[in-house]
Amino acid sequence: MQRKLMQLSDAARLVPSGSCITIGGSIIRRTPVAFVRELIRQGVTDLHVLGFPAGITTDMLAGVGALRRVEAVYEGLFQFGMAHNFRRGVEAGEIEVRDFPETAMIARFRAASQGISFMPTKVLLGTGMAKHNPEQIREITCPFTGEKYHAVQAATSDFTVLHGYVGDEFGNVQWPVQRDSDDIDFIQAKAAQRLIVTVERIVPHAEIARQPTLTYVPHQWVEAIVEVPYGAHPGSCDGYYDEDEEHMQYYQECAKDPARFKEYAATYIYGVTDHWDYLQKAVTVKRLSQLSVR
Amino acid sequence: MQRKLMQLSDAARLVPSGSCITIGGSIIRRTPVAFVRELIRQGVTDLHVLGFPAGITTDMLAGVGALRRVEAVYEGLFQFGMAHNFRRGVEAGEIEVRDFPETAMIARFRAASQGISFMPTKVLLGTGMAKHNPEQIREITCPFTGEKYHAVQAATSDFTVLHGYVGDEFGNVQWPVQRDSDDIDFIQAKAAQRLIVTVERIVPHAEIARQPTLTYVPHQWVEAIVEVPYGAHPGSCDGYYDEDEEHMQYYQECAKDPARFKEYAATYIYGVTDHWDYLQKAVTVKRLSQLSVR
Amino acid sequence: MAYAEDYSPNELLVATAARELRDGELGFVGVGTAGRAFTLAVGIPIAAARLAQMTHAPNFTIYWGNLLSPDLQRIPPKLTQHHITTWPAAAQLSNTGDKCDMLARRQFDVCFDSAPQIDRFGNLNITAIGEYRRPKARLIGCLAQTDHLAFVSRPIVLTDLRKRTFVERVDFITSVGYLDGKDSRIKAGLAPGGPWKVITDKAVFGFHAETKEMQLESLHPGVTLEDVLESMSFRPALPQHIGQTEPPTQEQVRLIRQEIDPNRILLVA
Amino acid sequence: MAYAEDYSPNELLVATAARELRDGELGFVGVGTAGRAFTLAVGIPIAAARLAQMTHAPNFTIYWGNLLSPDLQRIPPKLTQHHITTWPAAAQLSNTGDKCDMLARRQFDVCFDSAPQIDRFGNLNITAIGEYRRPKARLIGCLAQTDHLAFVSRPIVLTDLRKRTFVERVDFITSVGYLDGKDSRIKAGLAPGGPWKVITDKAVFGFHAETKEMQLESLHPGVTLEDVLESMSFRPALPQHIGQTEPPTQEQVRLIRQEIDPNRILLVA
Repeated sequence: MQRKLMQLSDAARLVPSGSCITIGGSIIRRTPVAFVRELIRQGVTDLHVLGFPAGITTDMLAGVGALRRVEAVYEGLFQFGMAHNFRRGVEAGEIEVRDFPETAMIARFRAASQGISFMPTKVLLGTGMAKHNPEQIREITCPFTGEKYHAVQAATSDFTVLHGYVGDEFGNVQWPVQRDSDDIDFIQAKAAQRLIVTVERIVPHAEIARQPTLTYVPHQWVEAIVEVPYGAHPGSCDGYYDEDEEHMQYYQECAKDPARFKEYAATYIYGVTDHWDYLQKAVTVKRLSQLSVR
Repeated sequence: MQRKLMQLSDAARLVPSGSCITIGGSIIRRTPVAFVRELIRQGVTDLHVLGFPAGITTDMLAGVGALRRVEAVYEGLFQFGMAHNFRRGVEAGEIEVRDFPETAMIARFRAASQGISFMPTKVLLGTGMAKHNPEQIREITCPFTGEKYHAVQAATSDFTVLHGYVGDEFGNVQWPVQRDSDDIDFIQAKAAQRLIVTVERIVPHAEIARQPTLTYVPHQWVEAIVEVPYGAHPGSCDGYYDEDEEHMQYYQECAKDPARFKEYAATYIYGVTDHWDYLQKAVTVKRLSQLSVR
Repeated sequence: MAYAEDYSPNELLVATAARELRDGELGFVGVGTAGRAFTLAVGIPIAAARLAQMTHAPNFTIYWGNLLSPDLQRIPPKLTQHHITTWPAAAQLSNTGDKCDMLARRQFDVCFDSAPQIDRFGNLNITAIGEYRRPKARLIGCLAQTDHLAFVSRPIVLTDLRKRTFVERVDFITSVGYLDGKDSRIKAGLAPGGPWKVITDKAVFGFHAETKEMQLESLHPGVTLEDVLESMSFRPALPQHIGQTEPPTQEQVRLIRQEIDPNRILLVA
Repeated sequence: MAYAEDYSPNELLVATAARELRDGELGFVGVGTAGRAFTLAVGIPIAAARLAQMTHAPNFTIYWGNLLSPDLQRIPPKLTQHHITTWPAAAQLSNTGDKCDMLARRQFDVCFDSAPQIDRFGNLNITAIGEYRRPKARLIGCLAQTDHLAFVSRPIVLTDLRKRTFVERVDFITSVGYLDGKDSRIKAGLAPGGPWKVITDKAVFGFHAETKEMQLESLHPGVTLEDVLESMSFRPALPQHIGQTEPPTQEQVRLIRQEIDPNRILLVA
C-alpha cells in the first residue's frame, strides 16, 4: 500500500479550472464543504458538477461564479429551503442544468462504477428530462422482451470528492456501524477516475485492518486522503456532529441577496487562510461542543 | 410488520416440483443445506437452480435426481474437489447447464434486483458461453459510444432461498460486522420473487432495530423466515461454525459412486425425520463444539 | 365512531390520507424542506401513517430517509441529523440505490408527493416554471418523485388547491401521471399507475377511469363546488354525485393531538 | 544476488512469477480447490506476491477471497472458513459484485489463472472437455476467469506443460486470450489484454507481438527444447534465441522456506 495522505491545499491543487467533478454526500450531510471552500480560495472556476442530491457545496460554487453546469437529482438546502445562489444562476442563464431522477442518476453512477458506458432504465419514459436531453438519454429496446427503455450515459467525471468518517494514511476509508446511509458515496467512489477523500480523522492502519468489512473506500481507489475535522461544517457528519442550524440560517439569509453573499464569501471563504482559520471564525468551542453527537 | 416465522417443513412445502429456485451462499459457506435436505425429503423434483457459485446443495439435488437445469458461475466443492453427482448428471445428459462468468451472473441478478429485464456487459465477448446461449445472451450496441456489448437476461426465479445469521420473526435478517462477504446474498435477496430465509437464530425485533444498517434483508422482501441452527452443515456459516471437513470428505467419498451416494442420502436425507434428527445423526456435541468459532 | 366537530384543516387531511392506507402495505414518505411544503410532504404523511397503524392498518409501514419501517411510536423530537441517524428501524439499506431498486420493482404500494404544478392528467412539475433552459423560476429538480409516479401503485398527491398550481398543462413533466390521458401513459412504455388521489385543502380528486382526467370526488365540509372551480385553472371532470369528504372521528383527532403529534412537530404549517 | 543451487520446482515457479509483479500493482489470486490445482492457482501466486513484497515490490497488494490487501505477513495456518473470515485486510467490500466492478474497470494489473486446456492463442477452457452440451468431462464452469482474461492487463497463466493441456484449439472458450490471433480479440470487442506469460513446470512462454501465437521464452534449467515440444500438442513460435529461466536466488529460497511458507501450507503439491 502506498501513502496517499496530503494537506488540504495540495489536494485541492490537483483540480484545475474547467474540471468535471463529482461531489459526494447528501445536500448538507457529509459533503466536502471544506474542500470546496479551499477550491474557491485557490481560484478554481468553470466547474461542471455531478451530484446526487446537490446542496450547499454546489450553491457556494454558484454563489462565487465558479459553476458552469450541474447534473443532479436535486438542488436545495433541505430544511433550510431553496439553493438561492444556484437558482439565480440558472434563471439568469449562467448555469446549465441537466435533471435526472434518483433511479436514473444512480443508474448513471452505477454504469461508471461497473466500467460500462450506459445503463438501461424505464424511469424517464414520457418525462421532460428525456425530451430535453437527447445527448445523455436515448431510447433502446430490450432484446429479450421488446420493451422500451432509455439508455442513460455513464456518470464519468475527472475528479470525485467525498467527505468521510475515518481513514488511514493509505486511503482506506471506513464508516461506523451506526450511520445514515441515504446517499451513494460508495457508488460514486467506485465510479471515480481520480478520487479525493477528506475525513474527520486519520487512524492507524491496524485499526482499519481489524474490521475490513467497514471499509467502503479501499486504498486502491484513492489518489489523496486528507484529514479535515469538521470538514462538512456548516453541514452535518452523521455520528460526528449535527448541522449548524444558526450558521445555515445565516448562510441562507446572505444567499438570498448577491451583495450579502459576497460579504459571506469574503468573510468565510476568501477571508480565511485555511480550514483551521475558517473554524476559528465560524464556530466557538462551545458551539462545536453543542453540535457534537459523539 | 407481519409475522413471517415458519417451521422448516412448512417453508419447504411452498416450493412445488418444477420450480426455478435461486440458492444463495457460496459453495460450502452459508448455503441453505438443511432447507435443501427438507425439499428432497418432501419429494420435490425437476428443479431449475440459479446459483452464483453452486456447491453442495446443487450437488445433493443432482445426486438424488431432483435437478433439471443449473445456471451458475461454478459447480464444485471448493477445497473438497469436484461436484461428482453434478458432473455425472451433466456428462450423462440428464442435467442441462448454462455457464456464466461472475460479472455476467452478477449482471443478471442485478438486473432482476433493479426491476429491469436485461443488463449490458462486455465480459462474454468472444466466449463459448455466448456462442452456446443465444436465448439469454444477445448482442447490443451502446447508443452513445457505438461499442459492442452483450445484453444478459435478468436472473428471475420463482423462489430464492438463503441461509443467514440472525433474524426476527418479521423477516428482518442481519449480518455481523465480522463476516465473509464473498457472495451475493444481498443482491439475490433484492432480486427475489418469493424469498425464504433460514437463519441460525431468531432474535427479538428490538435487537434488530438497534442497528438497522446491519439488516441486509428487510422484512418487506421476505415470505418465510425459519430458525435452523447449523442450517449450513456440513458447510460453514462464517462467524458461527467452520465447514465440517470430516463430513465433507465422507460426502465426497460417497458422491464418487452413485451406489454409495444412495446410501449417504438414505442415511442423512431420507433417513431422518427432521433437521434435529439430522444433526443427531451427523454430528456429536463434541464435534459441534470443535466446529464452533463463536 | 362519532365524527369530531372540532378539528383543524390539517387534521382533516391526515384522516383523509390515512383512509387510503391499507394493512400490510409499504408507503414512501419524503424528507426535508420547510414550512407548508414540509407539512404537506412529510408531516401529514407521517401522521397519517401512524394513524393508520393505530386504527385499521397495524402492519402498514413506511420508508423514510433511508429507513425501512422506522418505529413511529418514537418519532424524534426534532428532525436534525442525529435524530435520523439514531431512529430505531427495521432496516437501513446500504445506499439510496437500494430504495430505487425497491421502487423499480414496484415494492411500494403508496407514496406521498407534493408539487407547485399539477395538470389535468396528473402530471407533476417540481423542476422549472417557464422555459426549462431559461426558467422563470428554477425549482428543486426531480428527487425520486419521477420514480414514485413511474413505479408506485397508488401515488397520493397532497397539494393546496390554487389556480397557479392546478394548471391545464405543466410547464415541464418531472413526473408522468396519465401523460395525455387515455392509454398514453401505457403507450409511453410505463406500467399502469399514475396518481391515485389528489388530496387538497378544499377537496379530494381522483381520475376518470377512461379519459384519465382529474375528477372531483368530494368537497371538504363547508367548501362549495364554486370555491373549488375558482381555485383551478382547468375544469375537472365532475361525477354525477359529488360527496362530502368524511371528517375525522373524535378518536382520530384525539390520537393525532395526544399521541401522534403532541408537540406539533409534524403539523407545523 | 547469488543464485541458489538447491531449490524445488515450485520455488523456481514462485521466483519466476514474483519477477512479473511490479511495485504498487494489484494482483488477483483465486481461492479454493485442492492438491496440485491449489498449488498452481493459490499457493504459488500468494507466495510470489509475498516474495515480491519482501524484495522489489513492497507496495504490491492482492485481492484474495473477498479481501483487498490481506496482511501477507499473517498468512493463516489453514484455509478453513474462520481463518479467512478473520484475516486482517485493508477492505472487504460489500459483495462479490464490487470485485467484478473493479475487474471491469481494469483496476487489476495482474492475475493468476490455471486451466486444464490452453491453446495456441492463449484461450482457456475450464468448462467442458468434448461437446459442451454432452461433455466427455464436465469441469468447474467459469468463475471469474473469463473476467480476468477480458479485463486484467497482464494475466499470468500457471499450468503444468502437458500434451492434453496445451492443445491446438480449446474445446470450449471459457476465457478469451487472443481468440484467433492477430487482432481478432480487438475485433470481438474486447480491450487489449490477453495472457502475458504462461509459466509452466518446464518453460516460460509469452505471445508473439504480431501473430499472437504462444511463443517460447525460456527453458527451465535442465529442460531441453525437445522436452518442451514433446509436451505440447501444437508447436509454439520459437524466437531466434531461447534463454534459460532465471533460477531463484539464495535469498529468495531462504525467504520462501523460512518466512513465507515455513509450514508448507502454500506449496503443498
